[in-house]
Amino acid sequence: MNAVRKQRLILVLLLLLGVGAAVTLMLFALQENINHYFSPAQMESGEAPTGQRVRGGGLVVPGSVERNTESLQVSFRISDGAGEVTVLYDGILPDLFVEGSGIVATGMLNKEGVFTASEVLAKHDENYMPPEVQKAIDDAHPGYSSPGSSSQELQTSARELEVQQLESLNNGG
Amino acid sequence: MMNIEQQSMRGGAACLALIRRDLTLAFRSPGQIINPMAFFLMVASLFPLGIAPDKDVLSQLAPGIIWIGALLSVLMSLDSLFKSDQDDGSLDQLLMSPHPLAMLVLAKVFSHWLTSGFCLTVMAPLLAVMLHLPGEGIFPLALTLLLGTPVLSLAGAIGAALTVRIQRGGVLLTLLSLPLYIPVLIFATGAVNAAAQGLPWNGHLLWLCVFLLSGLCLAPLAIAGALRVVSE
Amino acid sequence: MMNIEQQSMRGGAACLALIRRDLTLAFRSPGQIINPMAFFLMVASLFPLGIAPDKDVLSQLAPGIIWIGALLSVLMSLDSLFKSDQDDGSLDQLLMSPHPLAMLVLAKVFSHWLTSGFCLTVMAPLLAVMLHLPGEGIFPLALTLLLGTPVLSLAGAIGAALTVRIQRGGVLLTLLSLPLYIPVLIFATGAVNAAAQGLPWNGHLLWLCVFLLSGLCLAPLAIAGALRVVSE
Amino acid sequence: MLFHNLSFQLSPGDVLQIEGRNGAGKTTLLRIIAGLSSHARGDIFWNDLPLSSVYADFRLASFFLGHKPGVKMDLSPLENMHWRLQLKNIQPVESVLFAALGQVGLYGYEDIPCSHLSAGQLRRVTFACLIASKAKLWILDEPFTAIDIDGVAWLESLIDEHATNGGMVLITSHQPLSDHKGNLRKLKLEDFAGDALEVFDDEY
Amino acid sequence: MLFHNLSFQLSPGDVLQIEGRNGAGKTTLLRIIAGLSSHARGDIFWNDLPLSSVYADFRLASFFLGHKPGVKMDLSPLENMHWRLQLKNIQPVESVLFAALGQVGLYGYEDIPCSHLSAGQLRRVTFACLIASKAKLWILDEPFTAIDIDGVAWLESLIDEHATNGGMVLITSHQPLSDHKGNLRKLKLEDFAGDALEVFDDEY
Amino acid sequence: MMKWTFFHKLGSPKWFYDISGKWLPWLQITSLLSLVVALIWGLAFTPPDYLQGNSYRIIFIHVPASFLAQAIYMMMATAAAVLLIWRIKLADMALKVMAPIGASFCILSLATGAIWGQPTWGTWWVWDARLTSMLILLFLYIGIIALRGAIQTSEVAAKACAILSLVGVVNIPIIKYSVNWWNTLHQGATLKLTEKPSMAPEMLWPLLLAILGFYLFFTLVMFLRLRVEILSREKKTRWVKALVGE
Ligand code: HEM
Ligand SMILES: Nc1ncnc2c1ncn2[C@@H]1O[C@H](COP(=O)(O)OP(=O)(O)OP(=O)(O)O)[C@@H](O)[C@H]1O
Ligand SMILES: Nc1ncnc2c1ncn2[C@@H]1O[C@H](COP(=O)(O)OP(=O)(O)OP(=O)(O)O)[C@@H](O)[C@H]1O
Ligand SMILES: [Mg+2]
Ligand SMILES: [Mg+2]
Repeated sequence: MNAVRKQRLILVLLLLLGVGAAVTLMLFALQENINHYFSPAQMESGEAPTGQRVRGGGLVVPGSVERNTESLQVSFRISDGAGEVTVLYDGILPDLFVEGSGIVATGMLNKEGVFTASEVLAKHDENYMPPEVQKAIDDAHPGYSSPGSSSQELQTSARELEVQQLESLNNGG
Repeated sequence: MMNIEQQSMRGGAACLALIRRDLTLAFRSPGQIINPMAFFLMVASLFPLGIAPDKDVLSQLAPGIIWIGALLSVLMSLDSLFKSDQDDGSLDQLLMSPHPLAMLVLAKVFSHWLTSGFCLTVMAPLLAVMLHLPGEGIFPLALTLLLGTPVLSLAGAIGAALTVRIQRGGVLLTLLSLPLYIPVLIFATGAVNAAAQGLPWNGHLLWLCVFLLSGLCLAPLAIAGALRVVSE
Repeated sequence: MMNIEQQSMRGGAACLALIRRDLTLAFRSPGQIINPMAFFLMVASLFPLGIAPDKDVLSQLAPGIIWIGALLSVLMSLDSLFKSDQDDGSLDQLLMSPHPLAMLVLAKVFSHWLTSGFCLTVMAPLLAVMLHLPGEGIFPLALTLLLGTPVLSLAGAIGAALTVRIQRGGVLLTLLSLPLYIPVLIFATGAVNAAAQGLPWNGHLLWLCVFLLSGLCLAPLAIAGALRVVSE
Repeated sequence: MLFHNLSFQLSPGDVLQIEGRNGAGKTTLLRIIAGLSSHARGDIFWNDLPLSSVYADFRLASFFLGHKPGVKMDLSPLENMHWRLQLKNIQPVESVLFAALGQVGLYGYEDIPCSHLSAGQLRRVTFACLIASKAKLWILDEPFTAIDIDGVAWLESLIDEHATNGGMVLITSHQPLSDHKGNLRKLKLEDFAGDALEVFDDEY
Repeated sequence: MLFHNLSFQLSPGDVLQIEGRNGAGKTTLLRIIAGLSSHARGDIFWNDLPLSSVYADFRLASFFLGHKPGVKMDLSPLENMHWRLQLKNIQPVESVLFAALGQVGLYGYEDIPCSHLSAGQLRRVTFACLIASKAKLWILDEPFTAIDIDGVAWLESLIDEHATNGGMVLITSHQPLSDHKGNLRKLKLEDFAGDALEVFDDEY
Repeated sequence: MMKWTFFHKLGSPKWFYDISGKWLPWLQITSLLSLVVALIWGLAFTPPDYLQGNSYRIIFIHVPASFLAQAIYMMMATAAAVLLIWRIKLADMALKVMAPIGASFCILSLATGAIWGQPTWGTWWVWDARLTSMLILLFLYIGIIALRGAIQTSEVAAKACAILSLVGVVNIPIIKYSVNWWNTLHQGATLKLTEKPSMAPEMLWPLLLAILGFYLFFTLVMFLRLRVEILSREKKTRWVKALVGE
């Protein structure tokens, strides 16, 4: 083989090797939780670090919202079906914040397991439907999770939880 | 006159010669090595001046400030990476070399990194202490810089190659490089912040490794292509 | 051949021609005007990325970030102020002009300011909103930029003149200029911070005026001297 | 379109001088041939193979000297020769380098930074590289620029010698080349001229 | 020390060619005279006054053409002439500019950016400035660089004419200047040579 | 390179000019029609969302704009590859005219997203992965436009921009999959290729129509710009002179 060709071949092989290694590493990297998002269950079980700025999210437990009459302070509980944690927040809540809706909060967890949020954002999933359809689904299929909803467990379990809670509310009332 | 078939290709020797040349040049006008470091130091000290000099706030901002300082410092030194070669005609000689251009530019980028990113990495712990970064954050900071600054050099070199013929290309270079720099910045500061808070940070680190590897493989090709195209 | 004694000196015309030339150059490669602005925008958006993106913190840091962004942006565009002239030999022609060099460089600095500092001033309010600067701070911010950026151009031009013969002078320029920039930065951010908090800020503003006036008077002499000395 | 229908062939021993007024396209032509510019249509062959497929071989065997010297100002002539030759796949040998530097009249300047050399001396450094490079094809764009009278005569004899040894030279120059060995051919670009204000549209 | 004990005088109508091998110090000498370099001891007089006291007058009446063209690549030849002349205290008049550009053979290139010009055309732009500048003293450092044969002849006649009209020319060139009017003097720098490796130590 | 002559003919500006001239009226009608119908349908006649109420209606602009911003970048990258491999002039012209259009859609997506974010999330902007990568896309667009402006020789500018476009492609999968890879505030995909969309049909249809309308509108704008570009670049050729002379 011509010397020039040989050199080129070696380089191409090296390149393929490098790209392969990069892709492998990326597959590993995708497994990691990099934005320090902890579910209420993780917070409850002590998996989440205390005294650090972390993110957490879940579904607002209906009936848990307590507003302070003098200030903007509010406390509520969030849940992912497997665990619950109390959240304290001082500020204006987003419009979509209603009992039963999903939120994402940034803040700190203290030793007592209370999450003091500095920011509360409303999260919603990828489902869009008219209210009457939603109601019909709920009525027809208790425990229903919308067709093909995402793999994110939070959302699926959240939906289940919401339905359960709706039921329990109904039963109680 | 030797027959080409019989000649062996000394690509490695050419790369070494290029690295040696660039390092000699850097050491001959010592400003080149000291300057990025001094710039780094100054950016880091501008912030406490321009922003409230509160110790707690500062220690929270520290990873960001240091990384932004490093980023800008690398960016500024990148401007002349190929332009100085273009100005004196060495670039034409590089392009006329029988060795693969991608290999040669990789050598050039490496020596650029040695004189900028590497020095910054060595210096960073000092700044970290100056800016009250918590002790746990210092090692991760150095590590992210070690993995991240080569990516900055590689990605920036693409921009430098594209702007080599442009008169006042410095700012355009910034514009072209920043999109590629932002992910590095985010993951690196993410890692340091996580580490400073005692959270796991290997996810960020893995991403930086991915960037580095893919940069090492793909950037030289883009740089070489850009140089060939732009040299008219 | 005209007799020299009879000729009137058209210094003003020469300055105008120089300004016109530099502005034409700037407009011809439109990047030159857009780029500092884009750089400014990017620096301003790097911070939220690198630093905790908390709204309250951000609004406190906003004046500092914007001013540091403007400072770096001016600094980066200064590098080529005289170097581009040196590279193509125009600088020799400038030095060979019968008009006072100080006047000519003032013209050059003015057109530099028009294409950098002035544009930044116009753009700053937008960034201020992006970074959640309280409304009361916006006018003072623009005013300090209007008064401060010419000082940055003037002071930086001294450094640019001193480093004009140095190959990779960009970073050295930074080193030389920053000491002169720091007072401007401190007073300007001080003014904006004070205004944002509803405190009086005319003291800071007066200092900025002092800097500007003394810069206008003294810097051209220093720049002209530096150019004469450095051009061997 | 600067020129069209231009075609020529170089064989070992040939010296081809490309002539033309200022702006005729000499530099452009040389840069296209050297592969430094691609604003042209047409084919270039090297050893009967299309150039684009054997660029590395071509570059290995050729040397390009342009308007700019390609020399680092902060390095000494010796150091400059080092990297230039390594890039050309040649292992620099000290004695060869010194011989080449002596030949171009830079004896005693080996270790002075090139920024302290005069315009002519700077160009002589590249000639030293040229000599030491052992390239087969020399592509020289106005090599006589800034060279003094003795230097011009020496350079002419160098080119002659190279051709006699089976090398090829492609040269542009405004000075008439003296043709001692009868291997000089001339190519007048004006004969192939297109409209100079419209550039690079057609094949050459 | 490049040269010492060197002294000469120029009167209207004189053309002084400074000769010397590469590195003899021609460029250095011209830059010293133009006031662009001050690494020398000795006195220069302009109209019998020490140069340092009448720099403005001297600059008003002289034109320096160095190795670099002093032309902005992004501007057209016409625009370049504009600012160059204004700097020289001359009000540019369109017709004069066009005439000068025509004289140097750049007719039709007035509005093309200079970055699109060839090496020789670029130098011709500075000659257009030279012509339009009406300077008395011309300081030309290797003006023939990159100029084609016709151009060289034209430039020689231009210099001749300038001298005949009472101008003064200080020129360095490796090409022998043809002396039509008998006003050419030559100055061999070798005659005043110091040791070229040690620079600028003594008066010249 | 004989086998590519057919391909080159496809990329000939004159051929494109003729064909696009025929398509223009159709494009005008269909894009206008679908856009108007989709927007009126979406904004006025679809039912409100069970959770978001009426604020979700901005979806009919946000989603098509977001899709297009990315799609145009991919088209630019394709054009760039074509330009670099086959040196087809038309690819460069397309590259040039698409960049500003793509940037506009990108700005539109960012703006509508920010407007939408205020009522739903409670903030205009968060630095989450989807949003940040979208901002990077905008920077890439700006960079490409600026680079073209800065290089004077058009052929060089073309290839330089092509390389830059190719480099930036890494960003596209990041935008696309950021919501799956990282737990972001931005929702996941509603429209899925492999599964049934998680959207009620009476909302889905106007959305699909809006997407179609945006694509048609983009094609229309691109064709118009491309035709102008072709004329200005080919103004020296015989066919353009003949065309203009008419
Ligand atoms: C500035 C903020 C925002 C940006 C930059 C942004 C960006 C994007 C992008 C790039 C896409 C295309 C995703 C893809 O190709 O798969 C997209 C889709 C979408 N966005 Fe946003 N978005 C923003 C805010 C929002 C908000 C506030 C909402 C509503 C809560 C929203 C709802 C959607 C929906 C429903 C889709 C369609 C998802 C799909 O079917 O793939 N976006 N957005
Ligand atoms: N900046 C410098 N520092 C020190 N020495 C220098 C410097 N520039 C030039 N020299 C030395 O001065 C001498 C004269 O240089 P100069 O450029 O004046 O020569 P020249 O006569 O113009 O030569 P040429 O014909 O090659 O242009 C050279 O030997 C060179 O080594
Ligand atoms: N970058 C460019 N873009 C467009 N046109 C150019 C460019 N560079 C050169 N030209 C044009 O190409 C023509 C040939 O230029 P070239 O440099 O090849 O001439 P040359 O024969 O080398 O002239 P010289 O003897 O002056 O060196 C010139 O007329 C010039 O206007
Ligand atoms: Mg030429
Ligand atoms: Mg000289």
